[in-house]
Amino acid sequence: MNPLVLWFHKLGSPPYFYRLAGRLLPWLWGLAAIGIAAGLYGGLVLAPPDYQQSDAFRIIYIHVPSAWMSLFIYFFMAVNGFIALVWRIKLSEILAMAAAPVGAAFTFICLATGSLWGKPMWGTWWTWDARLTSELVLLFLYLGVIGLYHAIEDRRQAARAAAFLALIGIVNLPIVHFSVKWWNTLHQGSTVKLFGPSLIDSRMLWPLLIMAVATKFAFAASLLSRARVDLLELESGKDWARQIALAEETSA
Amino acid sequence: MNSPAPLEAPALLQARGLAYLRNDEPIFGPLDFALYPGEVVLIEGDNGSGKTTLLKVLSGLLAPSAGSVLLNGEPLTLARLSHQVALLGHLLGIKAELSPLQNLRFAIGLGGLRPGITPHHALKSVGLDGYEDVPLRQLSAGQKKRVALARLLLVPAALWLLDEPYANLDREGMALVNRLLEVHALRGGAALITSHGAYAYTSGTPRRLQLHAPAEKAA
Amino acid sequence: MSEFFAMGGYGAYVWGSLAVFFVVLGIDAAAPLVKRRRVLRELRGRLKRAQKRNEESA
Amino acid sequence: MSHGTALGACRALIVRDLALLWRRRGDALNPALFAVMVIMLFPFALGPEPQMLGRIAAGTVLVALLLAGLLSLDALFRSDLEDGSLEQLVLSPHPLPLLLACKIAVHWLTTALPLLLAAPLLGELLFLPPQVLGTLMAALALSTPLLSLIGAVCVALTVGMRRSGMLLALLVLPLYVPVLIFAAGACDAAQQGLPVAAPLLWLGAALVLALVLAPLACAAALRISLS
Repeated sequence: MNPLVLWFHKLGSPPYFYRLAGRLLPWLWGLAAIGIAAGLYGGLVLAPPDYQQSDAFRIIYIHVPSAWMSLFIYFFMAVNGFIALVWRIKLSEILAMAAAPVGAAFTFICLATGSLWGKPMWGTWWTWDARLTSELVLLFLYLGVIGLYHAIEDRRQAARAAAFLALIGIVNLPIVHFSVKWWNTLHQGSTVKLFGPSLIDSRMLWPLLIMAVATKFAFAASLLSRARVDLLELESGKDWARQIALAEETSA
Repeated sequence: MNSPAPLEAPALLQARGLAYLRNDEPIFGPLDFALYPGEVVLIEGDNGSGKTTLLKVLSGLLAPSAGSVLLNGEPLTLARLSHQVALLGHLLGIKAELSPLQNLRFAIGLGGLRPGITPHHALKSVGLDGYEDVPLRQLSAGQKKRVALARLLLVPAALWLLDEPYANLDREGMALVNRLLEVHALRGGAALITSHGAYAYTSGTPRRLQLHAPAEKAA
Repeated sequence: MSEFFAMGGYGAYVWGSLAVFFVVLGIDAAAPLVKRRRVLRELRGRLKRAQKRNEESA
Repeated sequence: MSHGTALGACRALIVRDLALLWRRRGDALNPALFAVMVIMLFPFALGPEPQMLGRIAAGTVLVALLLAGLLSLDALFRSDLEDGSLEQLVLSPHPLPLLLACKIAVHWLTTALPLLLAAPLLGELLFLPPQVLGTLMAALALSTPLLSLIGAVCVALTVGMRRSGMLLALLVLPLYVPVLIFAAGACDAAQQGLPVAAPLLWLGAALVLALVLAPLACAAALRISLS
């Protein structure tokens, strides 16, 4: 068999995935920490202040990567949900459901920092700006997926139902974005742009890119550590899970 | 289990390595058995041995975790649910607000009608003539069960899957179930019925299929 | 140095955002660890109960 | 053997659901009653000035009807699940999406249509400007079936849960946002004397799409929930 296909089969085996994820985790957390430290140092210290927004613009180093992550994770969740529904792969169910809380966390960060940015820039904590409003709807979509997942008793059935909802959500998301944008022009909302044209200075740009990469690592680390635990819970009847439980006890 | 009497006709229903897992815990299986026209097979087992789940899998309501179900030699898939299976579950699938006649008409619309029988006939054969237009709400539990049995007579299904058909019935009602099963078997139909053993199909000696609750896995 | 912390008068907002970021990600990272302890504890409890049952029946 | 046709099955289903509703006809007016009561709260909260109420009338009626529809959604499969009819429906040899489409249609006819008929009255209570009424009715006629269709998919996902009310709202409302925006946008345009065709056409397009896709999605969701 093709070695790549073989590797995928192996990856689908819970104990193998559990061990592999366990070995990757320290590296992922480490890379995330280094990346976030470097990105924030570049963003908060090295980058010059924006000529319009002065130092307040530095919030973008958190706000914008979080916004990217909120969409990226939703997409990741939907793709895994699709795989889980079509091919009934257990690992995909688990990955999709493990991604949801991480995505909700980034969406929340994006909303909170957007609000913290809006206060000095627009003078209010909240504005019905198209981007923020879509992000709010996105948060509700995440909460719906998480809520549905936890409301159903059978774990695998719950994962399939929530994955289905995630797929409906991904159809809905562009429609929401489009409609909110249209609605925004209708009501002549605030027009202050978060991205000024000034964001071309490379000293401003590279920390943003580093943060974008670092948050991906943070997501991967959180995802794998969640998936590991969920797998352990789901497979608690199996031998390998018992051995881990017993090994932990003797070491603890 | 005993191998069935050698019959030339193809198996109406065949299960191969059939198993169902919930949360990775086995509910039943793996099971191998075949059901031929004219047979009534009794599924015995304690509470929690997966009788109801087995019927749901055989009807196509649940997808098996392993193995396959063949109906007349062809795989049973959701897309090709046939007119050949009728399921009578714990929930009877009848509306308390409607009359027996209304309920049966709906069942016919959904499942088709066996030739040579009318809803009135069916109600008569389950001993409910005179109750055609009484809302089910006013009938007893046993009478409701009889309405559900009348549905089986009407739809053209060759395979009956009956979950605890004797529950809620008096002695006369149980005899009625047996009579219906006999007629159905003579007509070339087949039936799988579950029972936890209190009262069972008595005419002839039906084949039995024993389900055991899966052993506690911690052993 | 204090100028750096003041962030041109926007210190509360910038450092507030940073705090939100780290607090939320911290909770996100801690949640699976807490759940892991609970899952393992339950699993061990189940194993102990099964063992006890086995000894009794033996 | 007479196996019956898919059309026959649809007819049987519609006849049965209508007969059931006739038996419970007292409940049919509840959503409309709820909408009237919600509308009644607004003058108390905002004061009775006709000008102010007239400005928010269309949007308020839309939201009240949306919430009333949400309230009645829960009942879509509830009784069928409880008495086992839903299993029989899923086991029927006829295409499940088609049967579900019939069920949703009956549900719309009996819950949303009374609301639709009550809408002019509700508008009158809030001093809805007369030139908006036509647009409001058109927007409601297009958006209420859309809401029923989208809602049915989410109900199918939560079917079988005992306390699904709050969760259902969480699942449904984000999906309702675009519908509400376009319906309210049309009314807003009418109020300002602008052309209303564009948002109404968007709603119409969405309705056509939902008519095709929602029953399919609903059937898939139901199969997941019943497994």
